[in-house]
Amino acid sequence: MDRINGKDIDLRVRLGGLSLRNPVMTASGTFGYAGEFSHLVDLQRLGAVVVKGISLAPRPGNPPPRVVETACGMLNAIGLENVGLEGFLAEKMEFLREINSRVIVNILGDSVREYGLLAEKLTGVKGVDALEVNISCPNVKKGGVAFGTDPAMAAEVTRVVKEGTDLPVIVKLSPNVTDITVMARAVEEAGADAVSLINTLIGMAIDPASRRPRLANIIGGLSGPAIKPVALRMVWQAARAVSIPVIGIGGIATPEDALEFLIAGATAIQVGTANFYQPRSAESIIDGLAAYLKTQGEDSIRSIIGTLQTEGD
Amino acid sequence: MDRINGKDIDLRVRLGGLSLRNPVMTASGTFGYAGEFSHLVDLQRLGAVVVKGISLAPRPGNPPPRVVETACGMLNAIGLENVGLEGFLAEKMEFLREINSRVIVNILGDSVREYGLLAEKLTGVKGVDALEVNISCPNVKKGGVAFGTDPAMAAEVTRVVKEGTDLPVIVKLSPNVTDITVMARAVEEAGADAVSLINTLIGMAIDPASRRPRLANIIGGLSGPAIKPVALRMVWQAARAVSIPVIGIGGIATPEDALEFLIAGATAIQVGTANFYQPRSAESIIDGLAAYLKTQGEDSIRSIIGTLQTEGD
Amino acid sequence: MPEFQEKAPLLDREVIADDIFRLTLHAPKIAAAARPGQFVMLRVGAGMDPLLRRPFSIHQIDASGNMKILFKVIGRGTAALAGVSPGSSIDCIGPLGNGFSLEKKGRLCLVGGGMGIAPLYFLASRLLQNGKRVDRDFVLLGARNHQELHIVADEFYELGYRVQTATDDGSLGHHGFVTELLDPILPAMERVCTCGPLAMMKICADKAGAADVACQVSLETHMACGLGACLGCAVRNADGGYLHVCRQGPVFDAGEVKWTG
Amino acid sequence: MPEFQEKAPLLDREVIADDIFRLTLHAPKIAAAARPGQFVMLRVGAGMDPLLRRPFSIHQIDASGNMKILFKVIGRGTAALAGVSPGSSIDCIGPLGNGFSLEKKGRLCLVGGGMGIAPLYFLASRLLQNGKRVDRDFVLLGARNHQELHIVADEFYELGYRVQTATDDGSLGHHGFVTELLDPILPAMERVCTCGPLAMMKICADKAGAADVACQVSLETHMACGLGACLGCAVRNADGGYLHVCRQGPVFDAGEVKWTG
Ligand SMILES: Cc1cc2nc3c(=O)[nH]c(=O)nc-3n(C[C@H](O)[C@H](O)[C@H](O)COP(=O)(O)OP(=O)(O)OC[C@H]3O[C@@H](n4cnc5c(N)ncnc54)[C@H](O)[C@@H]3O)c2cc1C
Ligand SMILES: Cc1cc2nc3c(=O)[nH]c(=O)nc-3n(C[C@H](O)[C@H](O)[C@H](O)COP(=O)(O)OP(=O)(O)OC[C@H]3O[C@@H](n4cnc5c(N)ncnc54)[C@H](O)[C@@H]3O)c2cc1C
Ligand SMILES: Cc1cc2nc3c(=O)[nH]c(=O)nc-3n(C[C@H](O)[C@H](O)[C@H](O)COP(=O)(O)O)c2cc1C
Ligand SMILES: Cc1cc2nc3c(=O)[nH]c(=O)nc-3n(C[C@H](O)[C@H](O)[C@H](O)COP(=O)(O)O)c2cc1C
Ligand code: FES
Ligand code: FES
Repeated sequence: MDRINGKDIDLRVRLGGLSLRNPVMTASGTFGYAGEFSHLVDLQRLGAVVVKGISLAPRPGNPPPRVVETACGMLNAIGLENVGLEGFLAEKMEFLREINSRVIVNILGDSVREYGLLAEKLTGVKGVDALEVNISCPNVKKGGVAFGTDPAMAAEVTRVVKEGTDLPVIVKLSPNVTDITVMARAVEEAGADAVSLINTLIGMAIDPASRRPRLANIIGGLSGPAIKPVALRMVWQAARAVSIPVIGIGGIATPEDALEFLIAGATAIQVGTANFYQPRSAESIIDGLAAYLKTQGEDSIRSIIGTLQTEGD
Repeated sequence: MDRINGKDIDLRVRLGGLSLRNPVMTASGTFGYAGEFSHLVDLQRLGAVVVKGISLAPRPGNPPPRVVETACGMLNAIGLENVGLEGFLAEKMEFLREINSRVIVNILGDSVREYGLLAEKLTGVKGVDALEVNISCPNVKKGGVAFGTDPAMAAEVTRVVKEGTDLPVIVKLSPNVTDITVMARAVEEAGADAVSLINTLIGMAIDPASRRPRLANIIGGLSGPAIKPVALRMVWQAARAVSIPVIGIGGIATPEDALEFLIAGATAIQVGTANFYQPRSAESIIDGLAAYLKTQGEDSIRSIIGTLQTEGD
Repeated sequence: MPEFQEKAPLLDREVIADDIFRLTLHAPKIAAAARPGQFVMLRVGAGMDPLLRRPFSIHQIDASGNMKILFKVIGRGTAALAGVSPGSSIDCIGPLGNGFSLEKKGRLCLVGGGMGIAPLYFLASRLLQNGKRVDRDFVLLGARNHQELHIVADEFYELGYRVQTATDDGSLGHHGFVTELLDPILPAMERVCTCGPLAMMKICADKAGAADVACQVSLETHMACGLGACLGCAVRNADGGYLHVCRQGPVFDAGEVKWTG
Repeated sequence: MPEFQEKAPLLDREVIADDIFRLTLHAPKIAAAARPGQFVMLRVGAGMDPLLRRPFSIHQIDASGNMKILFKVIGRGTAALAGVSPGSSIDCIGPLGNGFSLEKKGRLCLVGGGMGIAPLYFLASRLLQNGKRVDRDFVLLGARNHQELHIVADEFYELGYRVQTATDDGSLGHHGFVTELLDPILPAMERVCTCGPLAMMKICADKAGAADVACQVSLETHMACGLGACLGCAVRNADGGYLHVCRQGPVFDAGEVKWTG
């Protein structure tokens, strides 16, 4: 139960085997390993924290510049810099175990085998509540793109991860595809417990004065409010295509944004870029969801999910 | 030559058989049939006007609401409302012949045959300088989407249009695909004289209070500055994949925006949504391109096209 | 009917109620060309968000090229507009749309609800200027409360119209709907012009229809351009087709419109 | 090192030059925790565009919880910031980053160029507060012209430092690069702290290196979060890896940084 004037407003949701105290998570790569926000955000209020994508070996990431602001959005080409699995377990898990929130580990690999190994090694680690499989990051030339845009490869990764773990497995989809429902169904059939979407759209920016790309990597991932309409459309399509829970991501910054995704059929949502410019976004969304339920005369957030009215005129 | 302090700054570009006094056009559906802007814009300064998409028979369009504002963008689901070919020829062409600018007619059909008929009937019409084939509009369930996302169908439409006309044929691509280069190459091989991209991304918005979609059509096309990074990336990819000219479209509102596309490899650009909120955008872009050339010490816009520097660090 | 784009200096900003403001803009070209019922598209804020212009009725025009708009804060655009301080300029496009009939003959009743009163004042004053006899014409104005209404109601009164008011809270005039004031008056009228919430205009249209009185209504709808280019401002017409509010309207004969809901 | 988020009332806004402004913000928590060289992330504008916060060095702190920032208008964010009027509040997160060494021993030379002078003032005043002897320490300040520099240069002078200036147009002090002032001074120094354009800091670093004088530099880079979360603020380190400016910096020993270009 969420604390709001002591009212019994029930924000709990269930993602396959994973129950959350509310549907508001922080998105991978936008909330570090949670400690970065510990002075600004009441971490234990969050439905879950999804940590920065972890690979087997540490990765240095891309050369700078890595970020650039765009109209109501930003491009990033971080290049999946991360401390690597061992570093993560040694340096980050201790803190994460203490935050009294669900911890979902986002994993990425260059090969199916790496995904499988990551899943195995994270299984049984105290404090890890679920895995989110990043098959969609556009920044690394090797692997990333192909897994996320080819349904067969996405299914293969899903299967191998599922074989390697008994943790709930969320597969995170790339929006850079012709038909998101094909991808969603492919990973559902391969055993995914949930899908999350969207990862970033691939974009680019150029500095006319120097005639150089603004990102050293040339292209990068577009995130923020600019992409919300695309994300919402894909979530709505995916939610109608699969029967596993869908987690909505993309430009969510306010309670109204979150509600759009829940109404479209998302069981939970993730706040990404908004953490950067307004670290308390997730908390204010949690408050706003509870307030909305009151005005709608509902007592459970679950009665909002997927209630889009499309009939009539 | 463009008029700027009498300087010999050469903004002319060539799209296959079509020469333009400058690379700045207005995008289909955002500039009506030009007359709507005649009191606000000096039409004869424009490189070209692309008129609202024309179908064989008039179309009433979608029920309202048809437009909704989003973060740095807008969604539209006009539903390809248009006066139809006969109405266009009878009511609109006379004015368009007088504007002393290139006129490109955007065409759309429900079948390959309709595209072919439109091409035939527009050929030889005085004042029509080129055709732009809209295979990408996401608003009409019948046809639209499939042509724009299936390379074989896109090629088929292109071939039939080319057979029906000796006008330069520009094929307008949809961004809602996994790999834009596949589409660009398919229509190039089928004979397109140029490609233009991007049409709108498919998006959606919901009103949480009513739990209804904000567009009666549920989904609509996202345009405006929000989509510029995606458009620019696709234009860059397409320009490297094909050898026909590429026309850049998507969120262009300022000279800097236009330059990004030209530097990325576009031979010309189209201004869309910006016409709505700043009708003089195209004119100010033309002025800005000339001014940029001066600061760069170049005298022709053609020496800017495709000059993105990606080597080194 | 040419339209103009002007960077109009903001000369005055009146706070009518907590969330209602009246701006005086110096827009001489637009003011000179404007007819009652027409509107302007204003660019609010400097950045790309909010992106689109916002439509506002032309509320008052004076001989020195000034134009007033009267508006309520609804969302981000109107909030930004309310924050503009005198001395700055606002980018305006107008005058747009068709406008009300300026017929001088016959008794007329203007019915305005909420911000729908804005264009009616311009209509009322232009009719007077044009030499219409207005002392037997009615102006019925509805709002939430006294604060929202009294300033503009007085201005109508000063023109010489018979002004009646209705408020939701009874703090000025009739306690109830403005349309309830229509019944005793309607039989003597030849025309009704109304602007305000759709439900209110529908009641006006129904009553006028039943009494066989002509009725013009001014519609609102989301607009991307205001120029007839985007085709975004469609509303259904009586025959199942569409009307485009920005060019064919915003003023329509009540019979042209499909009244749903 | 906790950081805080405060809605800081804007108490004062000074126009230093056409495009340079100094804001006084009441941000007591940030001010109390701040160390010289640290920065704040400010939210500029209310809407979603510009989207990201902007980083600014903490320029001055006083005992009543006020914090000054000194900035130049570069683009949309700083333009919006320059337009904020006293009485409004600005959403601040800070203090962020590591900060300069507060070593009291040894002679010190501060070298600031352009807006790089901002954090150096906080450093200079804090060192004095901490009891450092500063009358043999130098402050070398460079800018485009007199107007940009003279107010802040005077403030350094009042602290008791030996202040030398250089301007591009010769309107104040040395006509030329500020780094040219370094040569005669450097041999007597134990440490150099510099902030300003990269090219300027590189020259400082090179000269300091050649003279075997310790050198701290404060780097700028695009930042999405300032909190260590986005990993967007990477710069190359001397070993070919990356440094994260927001958490590991913005202040680095010159030797840690890879100096390109
Ligand atoms: C012809 C015409 C004349 C108008 N005259 C007036 C007037 O004189 N005074 C006044 O207070 N209001 C008037 N309106 C309504 C006014 O345009 C809206 O209140 C305003 O656009 C809301 O903008 P926002 O950013 O504050 O709201 P938001 O809800 O944030 O706006 C989001 C989008 O919805 C559109 N929108 C929201 N509400 C309306 C609405 N009621 N009508 C049309 N578009 C809307 C906005 O233009 C914008 O594109 C008029 C509308 C039209 C069509
Ligand atoms: C640690 C740190 C301290 C700084 N302290 C000061 C200071 O005290 N005074 C001052 O005037 N400036 C300072 N800057 C630079 C200042 O942050 C930029 O000038 C400002 O962000 C430009 O924003 P804009 O919207 O006006 O420019 P735009 O060019 O429109 O900004 C677009 C994007 O680029 C980023 N950006 C542009 N220039 C810079 C830059 N030089 N450094 C970092 N990001 C940039 C913006 O933050 C934004 O994300 C500092 C930068 C950093 C990293
Ligand atoms: C700087 C940055 C880093 C990211 N890193 C990751 C990552 O490591 N793994 C991942 O699955 N998604 C990553 N993402 C994608 C986000 O989790 C999210 O899917 C995307 O940003 C869209 O949501 P938003 O618009 O709310 O930011 C990253 C996004 C940003 C902006
Ligand atoms: C209201 C509206 C109507 C449009 N109608 C058409 C159309 O009829 N044919 C077409 O090919 N594209 C149409 N488009 C797409 C634009 O031409 C353009 O490709 C797209 O809006 C992206 O550019 P922008 O971001 O500059 O608007 C329309 C766009 C808008 C916003
Ligand atoms: S608002 Fe664009 S056509 Fe009417
Ligand atoms: S700015 Fe985000 S990690 Fe440094």
